[in-house]
Amino acid sequence: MSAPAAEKIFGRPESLKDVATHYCPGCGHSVAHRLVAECLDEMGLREKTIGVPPVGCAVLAYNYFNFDMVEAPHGRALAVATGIKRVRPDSFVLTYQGDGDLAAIGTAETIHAANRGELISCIFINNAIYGMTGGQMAPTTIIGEVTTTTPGGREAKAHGSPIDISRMLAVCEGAVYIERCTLNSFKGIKQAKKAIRKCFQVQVDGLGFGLVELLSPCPTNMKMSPKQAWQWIDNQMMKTYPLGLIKDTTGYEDK
Amino acid sequence: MSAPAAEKIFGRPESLKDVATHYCPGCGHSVAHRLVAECLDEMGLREKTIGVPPVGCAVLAYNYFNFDMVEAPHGRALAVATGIKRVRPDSFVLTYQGDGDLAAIGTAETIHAANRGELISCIFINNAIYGMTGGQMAPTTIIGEVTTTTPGGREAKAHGSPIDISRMLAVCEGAVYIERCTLNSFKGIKQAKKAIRKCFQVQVDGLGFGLVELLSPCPTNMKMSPKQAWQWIDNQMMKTYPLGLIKDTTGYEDK
Amino acid sequence: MAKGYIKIDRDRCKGCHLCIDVCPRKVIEVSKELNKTGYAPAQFIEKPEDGKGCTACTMCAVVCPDLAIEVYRAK
Amino acid sequence: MAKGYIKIDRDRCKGCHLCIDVCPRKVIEVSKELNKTGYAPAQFIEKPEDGKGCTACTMCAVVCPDLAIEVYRAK
Amino acid sequence: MPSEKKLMRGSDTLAEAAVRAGCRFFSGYPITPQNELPEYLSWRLPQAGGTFIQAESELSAINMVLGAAATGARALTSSSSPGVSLKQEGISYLAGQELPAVVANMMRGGPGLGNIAASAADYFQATRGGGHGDYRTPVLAPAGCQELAELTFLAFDLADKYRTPVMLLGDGLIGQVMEPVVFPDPIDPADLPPKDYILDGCAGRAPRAIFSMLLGQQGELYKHNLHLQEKYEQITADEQRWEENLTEDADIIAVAYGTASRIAMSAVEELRAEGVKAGLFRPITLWPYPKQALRKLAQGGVKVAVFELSAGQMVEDVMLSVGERAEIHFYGIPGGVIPTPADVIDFLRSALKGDGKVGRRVEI
Amino acid sequence: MPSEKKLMRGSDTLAEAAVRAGCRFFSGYPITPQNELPEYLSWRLPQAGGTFIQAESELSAINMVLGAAATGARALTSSSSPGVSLKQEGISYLAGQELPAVVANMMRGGPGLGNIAASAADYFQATRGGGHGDYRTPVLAPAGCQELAELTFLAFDLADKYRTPVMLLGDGLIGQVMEPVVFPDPIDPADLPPKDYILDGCAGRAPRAIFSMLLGQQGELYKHNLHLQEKYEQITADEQRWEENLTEDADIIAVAYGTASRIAMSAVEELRAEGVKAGLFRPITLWPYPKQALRKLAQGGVKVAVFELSAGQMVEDVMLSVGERAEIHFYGIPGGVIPTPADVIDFLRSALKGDGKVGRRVEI
Amino acid sequence: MLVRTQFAGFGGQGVLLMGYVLSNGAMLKGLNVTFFPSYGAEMRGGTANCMVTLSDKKIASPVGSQADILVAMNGPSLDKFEPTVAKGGLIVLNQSLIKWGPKRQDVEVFSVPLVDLAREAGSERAANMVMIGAVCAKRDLLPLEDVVKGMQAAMKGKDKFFALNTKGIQRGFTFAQTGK
Amino acid sequence: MLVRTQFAGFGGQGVLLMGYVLSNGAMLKGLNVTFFPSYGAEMRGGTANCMVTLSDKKIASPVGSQADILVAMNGPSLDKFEPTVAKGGLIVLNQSLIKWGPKRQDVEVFSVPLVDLAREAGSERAANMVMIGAVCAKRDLLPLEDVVKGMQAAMKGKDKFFALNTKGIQRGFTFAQTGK
Ligand SMILES: Cc1ncc(C[n+]2csc(CCOP(=O)(O)OP(=O)(O)O)c2C)c(N)n1
Ligand SMILES: Cc1ncc(C[n+]2csc(CCOP(=O)(O)OP(=O)(O)O)c2C)c(N)n1
Ligand code: SF4
Ligand code: SF4
Ligand code: SF4
Ligand code: SF4
Ligand code: SF4
Ligand code: SF4
Ligand SMILES: [Mg+2]
Ligand SMILES: [Mg+2]
Repeated sequence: MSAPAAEKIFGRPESLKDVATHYCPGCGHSVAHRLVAECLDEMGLREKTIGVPPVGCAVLAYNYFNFDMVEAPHGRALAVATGIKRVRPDSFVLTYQGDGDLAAIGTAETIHAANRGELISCIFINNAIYGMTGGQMAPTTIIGEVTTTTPGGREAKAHGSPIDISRMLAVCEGAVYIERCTLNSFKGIKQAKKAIRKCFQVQVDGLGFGLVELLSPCPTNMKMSPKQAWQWIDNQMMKTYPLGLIKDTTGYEDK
Repeated sequence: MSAPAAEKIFGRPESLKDVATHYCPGCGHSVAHRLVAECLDEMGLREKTIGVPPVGCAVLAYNYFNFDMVEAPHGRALAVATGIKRVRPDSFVLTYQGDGDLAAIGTAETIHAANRGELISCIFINNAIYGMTGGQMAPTTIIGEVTTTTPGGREAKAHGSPIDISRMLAVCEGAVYIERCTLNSFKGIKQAKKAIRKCFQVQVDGLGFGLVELLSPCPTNMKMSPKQAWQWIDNQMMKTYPLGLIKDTTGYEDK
Repeated sequence: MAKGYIKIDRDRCKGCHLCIDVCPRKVIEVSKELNKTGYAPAQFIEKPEDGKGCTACTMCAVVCPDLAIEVYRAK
Repeated sequence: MAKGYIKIDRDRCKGCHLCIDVCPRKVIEVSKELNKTGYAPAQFIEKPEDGKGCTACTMCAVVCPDLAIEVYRAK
Repeated sequence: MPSEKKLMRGSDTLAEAAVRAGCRFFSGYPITPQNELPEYLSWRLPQAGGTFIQAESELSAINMVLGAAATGARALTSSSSPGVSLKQEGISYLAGQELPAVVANMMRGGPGLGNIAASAADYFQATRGGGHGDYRTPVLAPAGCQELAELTFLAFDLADKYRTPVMLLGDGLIGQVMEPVVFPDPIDPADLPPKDYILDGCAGRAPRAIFSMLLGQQGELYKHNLHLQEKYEQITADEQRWEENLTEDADIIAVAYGTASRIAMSAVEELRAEGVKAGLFRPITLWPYPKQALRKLAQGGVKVAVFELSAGQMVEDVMLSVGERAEIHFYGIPGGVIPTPADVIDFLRSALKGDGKVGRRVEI
Repeated sequence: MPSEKKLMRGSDTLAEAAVRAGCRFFSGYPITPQNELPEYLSWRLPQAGGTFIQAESELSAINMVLGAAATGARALTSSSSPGVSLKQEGISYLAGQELPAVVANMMRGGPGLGNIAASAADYFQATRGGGHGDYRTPVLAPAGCQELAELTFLAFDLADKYRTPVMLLGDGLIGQVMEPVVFPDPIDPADLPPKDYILDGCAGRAPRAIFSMLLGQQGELYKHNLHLQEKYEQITADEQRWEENLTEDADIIAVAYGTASRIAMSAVEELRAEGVKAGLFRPITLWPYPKQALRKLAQGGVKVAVFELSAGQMVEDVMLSVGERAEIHFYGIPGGVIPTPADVIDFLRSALKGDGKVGRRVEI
Repeated sequence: MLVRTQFAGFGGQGVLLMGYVLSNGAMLKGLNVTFFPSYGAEMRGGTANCMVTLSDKKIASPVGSQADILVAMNGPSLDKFEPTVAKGGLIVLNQSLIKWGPKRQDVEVFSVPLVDLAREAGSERAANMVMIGAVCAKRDLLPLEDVVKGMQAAMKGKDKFFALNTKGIQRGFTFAQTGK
Repeated sequence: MLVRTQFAGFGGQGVLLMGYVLSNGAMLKGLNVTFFPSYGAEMRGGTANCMVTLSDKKIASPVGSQADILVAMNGPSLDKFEPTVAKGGLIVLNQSLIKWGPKRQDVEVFSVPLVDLAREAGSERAANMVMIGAVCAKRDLLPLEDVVKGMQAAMKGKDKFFALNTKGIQRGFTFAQTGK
């Protein structure tokens, strides 16, 4: 099927190694990885980047991303990243965190890094579940969602309500850009990439803390096909987590 | 100066032991203790109450309050209180926490207890400082405030901005009542008492998590006279932390 | 005659003097003698010069951090 | 003639079939043979029945989680 | 009436045994290899009228347990190595406040994130107190599901008896293996002896306070510590547990606990089949360590061969027990690799020969 | 050029020495009795072009240090007992990821909240790893401000040399006492040997990754652990430090470290003045423990008298060093009471007589 | 008597269930049994395995130096576990997926055309039941009725599968006993 | 020579500063010195104390079994520390606040009318300087100029107090040497 005079218009970004990942079929992590890599490539940041993947399904991200990385203990990504950025202010520092990591065990680290206005870009993969450990309730698990620790579905009274950490972070002065996007559609992915770029720009411009929340399918733990997982995000998850800009004090001209 | 036919109209509530406290002259903790005790008395809750003072200047509160209490490790008051309330849902459970405790080391515990909508009443003493350890910057320390770890005054860039944890908590579904009051005036103290009563009522009625934030003078660490400390709250602290109702989904008729 | 009076527990008082500031009738003053703990306590002026005296408004007691003040209303 | 075409890396493909769902031209299908890892990979339909074929819209590649698709535009 | 025999996974066994032992409160945070335990309790505890909370972190979990214990509930938390490290402050508080609780650690490979295979490298942490201050926690090390069920009951009993946190020390294998289990009779929490220190509201009595800060200038903390030490001496005197297998006539005695002891026992059996006089000493309480019992065996030229799923931690207790009374050899597998009986056979043979090929001789 | 002599508090000494040793990153959370240290660094580090961060917790602090260390900075965190318990997971990660850092613990009375007086009850935690997994950290125990200054330099050097977290173990007294100090020459971080593992962006080289998870089925974690153990053996062989005072002709040798050793030395001096042949053995590295050095002294009927500000922790290392070569006596003061030389004199006298009146005989 | 059986294959092949059925059957027959599954991240990448140990005496180690029987449901599993089989042991192969045989000469090899047999039993989804039947029959681990009892215990509450599964187990027994 | 001096009093009385001045003076004179203050929560409730140890040899313990000198700035401090003074030791009293004497008979007692002397020196705020001067003179701990040097080192940057403080120290010396 080779055509002599064809132009490759979609291929692998340099910031991503040419290896297979361990992610399950249809997993949003894989897509998010690519978007991050594409943005770094396009912005020429790869060689300045230090990434911090904490524990979660993406703990092995250092096997896939083609730049410097250090594993953080579960929940501590933003503390580790703070140490890095303060020592090397010229580096581009990003964390790549799951919802359990960022909004449960790491709540304090997340909020205080944002509150300090650390010049860090945070990619927040909200799949409403603890992926790596096998599908327990996450702080972001939505009401009614069945998980291995909410076998009857999450109930607000017994298990608490899904946490909207992005909106909480918006209260922090130091957080200047927060947007919620999704990875369950072509359009969503396109928009997610725009948001990631903008988030990175915020750090490059030294404005403050930036975060992009990505609604992300975890077909394995939802016990769904990838397609069903996409639909579930549309029909269920977005009700709890409406897409859109949550905070923007960057002063950038709209895009 | 004894007058035969005089009526005592202000005295010690039963929920407070008749002992001297270790608090410094003019300290807001002492006032807050009394308000809590008065409300418990008035609402007939003393014998059902279990209080949780974590580490901070009020760690010895069990020496002053006249009801059951358990010391919590620094920052963990709301986790300890959760354990108590879940085992004894008929008890009245309150935490009494400093700003360092509640909004720094205990951030995660605070947010998740609120988010779970635990039926707990939280008294939050915001004195913008770490009192017990000798005046280090607290998460709530305001911009420009001199502390032993911000000798040049707090700067947003280096130290982060003062955190408005009450507004963050308002994002949590489970938090149904949050109000900010102050202890630096007669009027303020009166209003604070009203808020505490309402907060307690929220628990009695099983509505969700309630919190009253009290701006509180720490003359010792501010290196001010009690009067100056009062003025400082008026002139400085309230700019960062405006008084008033922050969230109320109780549906109570106005008070 | 004064409508009320207060009792100050000298040895509970920590000398913060907030009561003195808030008293609308200015019927509280700083004692010249230190108390047991070494503070200069507040003391009630039973017979103020203007003859008006305490109204039992409780403001002093409400602001007193150390519960050193009891307020009585004359019947 | 088709404006473009795609290449699917059979062995990188994890058989999620999201590309098949999004392709507006329906020129991707499930392969009958499993790949090395045991998944049923997607495969490109070079010559679809309606004769229109791939437009190089990249939708399949954008949604592909495993970077198994490269898109080429005919020049 | 004991339950009927059921094939059960270790984690589920612990969970079910806890409920039957009267535990009515669990709080934990997911971590492999013990996730089945909270998953089981997430439906089982509510069924039994108890509370299951998935906490936002291990820190929160241990402190919820502290609160539950303060109100008198039998309370459990569970985790695996990194998560247990995070609980150390809380365990120290529980010890200082003299509150009973059971903490399960299904150890995995470390340090750091390590891996999720069975390991036993948290022995020091468990037996010496990874937290701060002079405290000790009884540590029970089951070697199989049936014993796990029984030791879970014991853990809650010891916790209440001595008002202390108790550790159940398992590992990835114990957590995951399935074996037939018969559970002891269930205990109704209402039938447990009342506790006179708990918080339940001060109606009709003076208020109580539970705390660990003792600032007094009269050495209050010192006195409290002497009290704790007396308690620990009592536990040391009364609560040592161990098992001896084929030790009477042994030329070499393997010392191992938990999963390692199972593997070692297979090795001992195979060696016996070949006529080698091997035996096994299996500590069940790691603290208090069955020091005298082991010492008694260390005589008459017997060799002591310590086998651990670690780089060498329990071996210190063996040295402190045996002293120079017998030759001590050590073989350890750190880092989440599960060895086979053949590895242990090689070790025991090498130790007997003294050729130093597998493991090493250790000396005080 | 060394500094001029200045009267300095221990906490300030550590802080100033760290800056002079090239430390450019500190993160910590307030806790008595070491608050002066972060307070000092809050102005001193920025002055030196470094970063001071008051973290939101000890957990965050140790992990900020992890990040700073990963980028190559000499990094310090400091706390006291409960706060150090919270750092245990992070320390285990640092060990697993082989990142250098210095962790200071100014121990206070425990367990739980305890009190803020000098104590030494975190010996086990420091020397055995309160965190999970098979790791060890070098532990340096200064006995005075001048030594504290020097050991702070050493701590950073050892950390870099062995790519390991190093603990500085002080206590409330060491942290608060003021003594004249002369600081060694300051080190410019730019002059330190380059580190080939750090993260500074992959321009012109392959990307690097720093991690501790080793899931591979080929025993990757096992191999990593063997590597770590080799390193620890190296440290054990090369880095033992101790001090002997009046031990040559001694009939009784006190063994004590840190603050306890100061008190013990006063006791020894007073006893010598009375003609009693007492001496002092003072371990400076608690891990690796100066085992052979102590053992060498344990002969000819000398008695070994262990004195600790705890209920008995280092005494295990003494037992493991001395074995049955000498009589070992122990006297411990747990819980934040500072004993006086007179207490130790009583103990040494009692141990000499063997009347068991103060302290107790311990035996393997 | 002490028999260790290693089951290995893809995640979707019901590998753990085979072990679980065998374990339950053995327990119900009064044997001692241990079942040790692979778990967690080990299972990512789609592989699964477990070791079942049966004995009439107390079982010391739930993991063995060697397996007496290896049940290999796919090629990679055969490659991985072939070396761990004891001399004279048995390797049972899923012939439908494994096209090449083991390299070992010192073991017995028994190939089972799983997919075909399962189809005969009613559905491809019964393949693992066919296999467990074949294995038990081949080495006389358990009589047919105990395997069926084990299956019923293992799948408690999923009664609707009992009939199909029983057929699968029977088909495996028949094949092992008759070679067809 | 090894002298341990215990300073004790209210928080506001400059107790720690006295010890710090003495320590600095001793160091500048070339002596070995340790200064151990009370700290943290111990200081709540308004009390403060510290122990200064001076020696021409290396100082072993910074805390002693006994104090050679006790400087008691108020009654409670005297009560608390009186028993810790060595036989034949010295107790220096702030006569302006302590109306009763120590119970001990085996120690020397030296009462200093601090407030009066400080006023004479220029201000009540120099009371602690008067005291340190008196103590140093009484037991010949340091010559006047070394105490002054110590004060200057201890109060580095606060030069405006030097003159008053020096006068205070001098006044203390004079009182100790002349009894008036
Ligand atoms: C201290 C600690 N606690 C728990 C774990 C186990 N653990 C690993 S990842 C994880 C949660 C993963 O969920 P999330 O952060 O949402 O990431 P995902 O896998 O869903 O992408 C947990 C609980 C751990 N490694 N360390
Ligand atoms: C784990 C731990 N870290 C630190 C401390 C020390 N500490 C005690 S109270 C406190 C902060 C007190 O500030 P806040 O909570 O605002 O209470 P306040 O004293 O101002 O009322 C700190 C840091 C501790 N006890 N435990
Ligand atoms: S478990 Fe979920 S989040 Fe993890 S790799 Fe699989 S699909 Fe992705
Ligand atoms: S230090 Fe501040 S908060 Fe603490 S008791 Fe004194 S005035 Fe109150
Ligand atoms: S307010 Fe109370 S404590 Fe303050 S001076 Fe008046 S009586 Fe004393
Ligand atoms: S009651 Fe009112 S008038 Fe009377 S003393 Fe108090 S403040 Fe003054
Ligand atoms: S989207 Fe990618 S991985 Fe999924 S089926 Fe298509 S080519 Fe395969
Ligand atoms: S590029 Fe567009 S048209 Fe072509 S295969 Fe992909 S989705 Fe279909
Ligand atoms: Mg997740
Ligand atoms: Mg505060």
